[in-house]
Amino acid sequence: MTQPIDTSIYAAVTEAIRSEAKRILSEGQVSAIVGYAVARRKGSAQPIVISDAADVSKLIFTPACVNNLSVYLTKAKKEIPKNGKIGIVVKGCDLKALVGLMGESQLKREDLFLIGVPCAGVLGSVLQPDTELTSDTIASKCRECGERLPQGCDFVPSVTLPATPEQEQIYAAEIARLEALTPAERWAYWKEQFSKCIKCYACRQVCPFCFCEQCLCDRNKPQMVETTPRPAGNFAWHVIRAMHLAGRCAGCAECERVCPMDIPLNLLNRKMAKELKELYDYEAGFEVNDKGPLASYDDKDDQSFIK
Amino acid sequence: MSRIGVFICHCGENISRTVDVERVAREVGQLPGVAFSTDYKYMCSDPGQNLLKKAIQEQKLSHVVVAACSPRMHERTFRKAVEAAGLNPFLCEMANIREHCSWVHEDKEEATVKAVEIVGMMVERVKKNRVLPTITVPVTKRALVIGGGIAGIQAALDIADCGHEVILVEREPSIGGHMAQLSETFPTLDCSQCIMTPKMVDVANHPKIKLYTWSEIERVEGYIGNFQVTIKRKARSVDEDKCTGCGVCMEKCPVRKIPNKFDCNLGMRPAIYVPFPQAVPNTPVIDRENCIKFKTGKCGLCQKVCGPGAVDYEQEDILIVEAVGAIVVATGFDLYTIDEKPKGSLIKGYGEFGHGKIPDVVDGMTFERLASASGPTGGKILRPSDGKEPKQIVFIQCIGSRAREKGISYCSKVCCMYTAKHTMLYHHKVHDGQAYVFFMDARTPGKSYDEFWRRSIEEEEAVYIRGMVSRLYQKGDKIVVMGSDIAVGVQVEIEADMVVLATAIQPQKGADTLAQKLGISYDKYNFYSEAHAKLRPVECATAGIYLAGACQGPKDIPDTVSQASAAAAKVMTLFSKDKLEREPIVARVKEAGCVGCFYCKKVCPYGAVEEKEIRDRQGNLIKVVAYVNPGVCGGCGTCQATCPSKSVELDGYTDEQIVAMIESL
Amino acid sequence: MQKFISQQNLNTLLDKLIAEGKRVVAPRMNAGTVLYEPLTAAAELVTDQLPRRSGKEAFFPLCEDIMSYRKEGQQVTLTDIDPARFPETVLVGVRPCDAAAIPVLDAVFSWDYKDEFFLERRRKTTIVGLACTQADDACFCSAVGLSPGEPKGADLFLTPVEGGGYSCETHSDKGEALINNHKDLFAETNGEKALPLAQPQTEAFDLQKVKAWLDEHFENPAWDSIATRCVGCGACAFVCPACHCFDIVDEGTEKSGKRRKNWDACGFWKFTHHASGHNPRDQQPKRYRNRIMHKFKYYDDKFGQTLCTGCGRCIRLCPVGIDIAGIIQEIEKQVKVKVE
Amino acid sequence: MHPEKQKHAFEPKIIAFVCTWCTYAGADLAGTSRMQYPSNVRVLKFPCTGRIDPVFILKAFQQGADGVLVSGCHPGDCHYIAGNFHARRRFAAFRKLLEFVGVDLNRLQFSWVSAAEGGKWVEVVTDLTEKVRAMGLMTEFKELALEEQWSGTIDTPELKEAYDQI
Repeated sequence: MTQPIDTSIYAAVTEAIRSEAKRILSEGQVSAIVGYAVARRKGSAQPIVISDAADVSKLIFTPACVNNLSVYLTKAKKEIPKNGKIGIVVKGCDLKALVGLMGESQLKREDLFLIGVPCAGVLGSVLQPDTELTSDTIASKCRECGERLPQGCDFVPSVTLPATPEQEQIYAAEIARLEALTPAERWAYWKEQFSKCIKCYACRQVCPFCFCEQCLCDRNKPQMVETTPRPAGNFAWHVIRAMHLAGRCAGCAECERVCPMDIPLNLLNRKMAKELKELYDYEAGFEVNDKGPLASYDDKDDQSFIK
Repeated sequence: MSRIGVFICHCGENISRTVDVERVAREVGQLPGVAFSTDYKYMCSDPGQNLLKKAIQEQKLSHVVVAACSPRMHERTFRKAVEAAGLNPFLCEMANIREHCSWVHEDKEEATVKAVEIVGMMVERVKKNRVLPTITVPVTKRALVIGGGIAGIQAALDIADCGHEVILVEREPSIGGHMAQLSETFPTLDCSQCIMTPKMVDVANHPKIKLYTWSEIERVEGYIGNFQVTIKRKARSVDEDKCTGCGVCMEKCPVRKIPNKFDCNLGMRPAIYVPFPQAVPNTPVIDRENCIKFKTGKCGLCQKVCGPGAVDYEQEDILIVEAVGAIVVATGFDLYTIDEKPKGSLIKGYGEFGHGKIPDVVDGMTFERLASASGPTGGKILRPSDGKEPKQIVFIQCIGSRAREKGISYCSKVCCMYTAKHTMLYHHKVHDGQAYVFFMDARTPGKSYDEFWRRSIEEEEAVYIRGMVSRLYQKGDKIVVMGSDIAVGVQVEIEADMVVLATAIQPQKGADTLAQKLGISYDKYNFYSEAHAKLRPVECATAGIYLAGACQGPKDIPDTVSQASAAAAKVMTLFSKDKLEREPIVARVKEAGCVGCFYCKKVCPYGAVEEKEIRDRQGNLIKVVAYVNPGVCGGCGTCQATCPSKSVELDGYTDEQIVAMIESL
Repeated sequence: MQKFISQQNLNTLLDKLIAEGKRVVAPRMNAGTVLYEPLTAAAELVTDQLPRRSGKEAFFPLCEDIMSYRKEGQQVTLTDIDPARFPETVLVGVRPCDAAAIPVLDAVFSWDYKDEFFLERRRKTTIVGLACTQADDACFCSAVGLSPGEPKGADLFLTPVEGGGYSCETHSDKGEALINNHKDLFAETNGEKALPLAQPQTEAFDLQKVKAWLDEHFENPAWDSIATRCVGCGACAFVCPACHCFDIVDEGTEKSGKRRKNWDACGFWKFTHHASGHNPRDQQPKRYRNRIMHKFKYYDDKFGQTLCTGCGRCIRLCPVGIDIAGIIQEIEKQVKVKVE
Repeated sequence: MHPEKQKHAFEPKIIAFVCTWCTYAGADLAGTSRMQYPSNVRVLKFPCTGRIDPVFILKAFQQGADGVLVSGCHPGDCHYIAGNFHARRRFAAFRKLLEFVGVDLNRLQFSWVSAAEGGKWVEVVTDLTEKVRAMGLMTEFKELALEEQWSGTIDTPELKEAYDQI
């Protein structure tokens, strides 16, 4: 049954973001702020970088503010000024990516001014941004969100988060469904999904952790992955990407949202997160500077799969 | 286009019996890039090698594949031959068609097909091989020895006797370590001081040894052959150059009642002191925490009485930097403190044995000081509580050791022997006394060790009770020790005058901090890890750092001295050449692609990855990338498998080479 | 020629074509996504959604082999692809924005180099267009001189009529041939009333003025504000009916492999990356500028046409909400400001 | 002298990635001891299992391997201290991923084989070969490699035949 999601606080959140942005820009605390702004289509929002206090009225927070803005602070994005402290508007899920980036020497906490957003959820798709946020249209990641109120930010608007209705955890259910299939059935499922891939690399480009200057898949000596968007190359690309994100991806699900071919990419990432949680009791995005489960070991690690 | 030469060896009949070598030579001769292929009876023989060299020159070969035995057998042989013919040795690969093919298959057709594929795979690999120059690293022929116990002293003397300068750093005011505290040593019962002090003096007088006591390692930078070590010389408050060691200051010091750590707190010392009379250097140090001058600003007596004017209250800690090429770590051990449960430690205490509560329950080292002629009782065994001679004494072994439930599962190795020694010393000094020993089992491997242990029972009348003590409590001036004799199956109760606990050996406090400064690994107990338990027992995985003595694991004196000399020999091996040559199988960073996530650094077992700044011509920082120090890299390649963008590459095992092999199959 | 075909007869037509061995490509559902793909049965046809990718794929595949090589011993064998072997294709249910792009692409593929891979497929394909009855606020065909009922590019154009079925209008010999070969399935028109067509909301652009501004403003700070947020993926180019850049790659092993022609996108950093390491379009705004320039200036300079048909796919699918229609509107505003 | 070798209709292609210090040496020992095992395996030598990139496993399957073996030093025996510990985690995760996308894990074997375990090498290789032989050809990746986007397919039997040989 469709249930409405209460987003009435977003107006107050928007106001609070604007006044804090104005303060830190005019006081010179930050050189620029990465946030969300209104766009042309009805109900839509888009990322924006402002560096003038006069522009703060452009900033908003609405259910269409889906982007994980932390991608703009990675080294892959050279367009954002890196001089001085940068302000950034972050939802709880986005903050986990920032924490990961700090642990991977990509960002320093002292270079950031974090404007945390109390978040009741955002849309799963903004193909039609003028959509009401309900238990049907909310992003799958928001259904299992445990970080509606970001922790450790420099500023968080003081509003009370409304209670959100209990929602079905789509990823967990879908992973369980796939796990119950035979290998051949799973193969068929993913083959169908991956075959749609057109190698537009939107998944890679929006991913905060795909910050490599030269992606493994862009290298040709040797060619590790076929670059042609054929089923074989697509399969290899998505498997390798999931492996590279294992233990790092904190589940912003941007890859899945932006995929023009609707490939359920975050399912792979959630599956890996689930396995690493089970194997090594590790969850990404909570601690800076830890080595991560695949850069560390314990001599007692499970090896029941090794003969 | 490559001009690859392929040489198929018959290995007598070892290969040719099951592999049709002519056919292999013919078929691989058809592979793209192969310019020459032949087979020969014994490729490793002189004529075989000459055939190879001649072909390289006459056929102008660019790469070579020798299909023969395992590369573990003859790779070096053929690479040398290739080098002699003017090619870089790393342009030669071996295809293993003996151990992995002819010897394990019987069917000639199958084995031949497999051999063709194996050779084909190596042909594709060798095409991607690059010229690798041998890596040379300059060597500073000076050594640092950390720790001035018997291990450090032995290593320092051996290296210095070879003519190399040694920096010996000791944290305490004097060298000597634990061995200087011992009374007699097993299994010969020679006096520890008598054999130890001459060596200490040798160190002090050695022209090649620079001794820094009352000093600690602050920072270690660099790598094998080229370390820069920052040493903190703590303020001694006495000028070592001026002091003559006359001792007047110590006599006049008004503070006299400070428990002396060297005597396990049984004896007392003044605030300006040397820990023991034979100390090296014989220069006192002021204990600033207890000195009236430092506490109140008054007194200053020692300075007034010092003839040479050596006492200097203004002295400060200073940092000095020494360049060395090798480091010997000999930080030794500490005894398990049984009444303490260090916070966060995985080791639980042994409060139930009364240590720290019952004054006459002492540890083995305290007993050594009581038995020592230079100790606080002048060698008389007297109870700490009332100074009476104990007539019944109980020794309990394995306190801490081999007790998994208490957090230590290892055996401390020396306790069986020193307890046997203690019973003898006791019997020699208290003729009418009786010694009891509770033990799990007696471990006496070592020359004359078991004879020694038996003597303590058979001649020196010690009563050994196999079993563990369950309870121990003070009753009047006696200590009641209750335990079980599992050999007989009865409960035992002894009213003892004194109890001696053989407490476990642990690494020195702060061993982990020092390891982190050195970049060496350590186990969960903080014992330092050797590179290989069997074959590289004195080397750390970190090149240029060596281990001696109990810092690596519990050891007795002979083992410690042997290991110290072995470590010295390793240092001397390193110092025997001006430059260190190493196989160029090392990781290299492709800086253009590196984004500085430092996953490589996180997984490198050798600490070989450093951070390097890339700047433009104006000096602006562009980015920070990884840099692999070729002197330190061990060549495992874990960094490359971990690097998301493959911006670090292990020479000799590049992705290109491996993918070429996979694609050939 | 004007005819009528019922929905049922359209289905029969498609099934017949399939049975004849023709490749019938039309919008169909593939794992939850509507794409132009070969139908196995007419029932798969989806008419109420705009496919995610455009119809250009029928002529300019996502990837295609153009040659193969094989090494045996010292011998190297090369095999060329013979375009004569491409299958006869009927492309059905093509939206006006997709169909209109195809004649635009003809210009570039038959320019100084005749791309037989494109042209042969073009010759062998009949395009059946379909008018739109729905539009969203990303649609802007009407702003670039087209409309939801525009038959440009279609050989046969279908308009849904009240009570079901379509009125059919031929626009080429191919279209007429399709009807003539299946006469029994088409009826004469009988005053059927077309369903109301969609009405995209975006006002028509003054493309000449936009081009005039682009002519003058290769360097302009506006590019930064437009495209700083571009993340450099190829989604916009790959879903676009008019983008046609491709990359030629050799893929395979030492022994054998293929030379392939793959879609490329000017948004990728690698697009202009030189072997030397230098990249003349070293920042994302410069790459995005090229996309706008190519669509509204360069293509016009060279072929007198605009390389955008207003399908709105790039607007809907841009991960960061870059809105090409909005950008053109902003440029128009700039022009007006200048005039005033 | 030897029993007649059984001929099989299908001989799987097995690719083994092994470390040089333990498993490669163990395989050498099997040879020195003249032990016998199926000839299907092709051994690729690495300095350490820590060097083995999951991509190689994928590549091996894509290149037509029916079974893949990854083998290195027992825990604690690594010549490079910890390479095999890192590998253990990496492959624990990677196999879960492969399983999730539908690769039958019976085709992927991991083992620790020391330099002294020639017998174990023989056992591991023989078991994997027999298991994979019973499973038959690994068709998934091979079929995938032949699949084209519909728009790129060519309707020419002669060319298709030529391609199928590639």
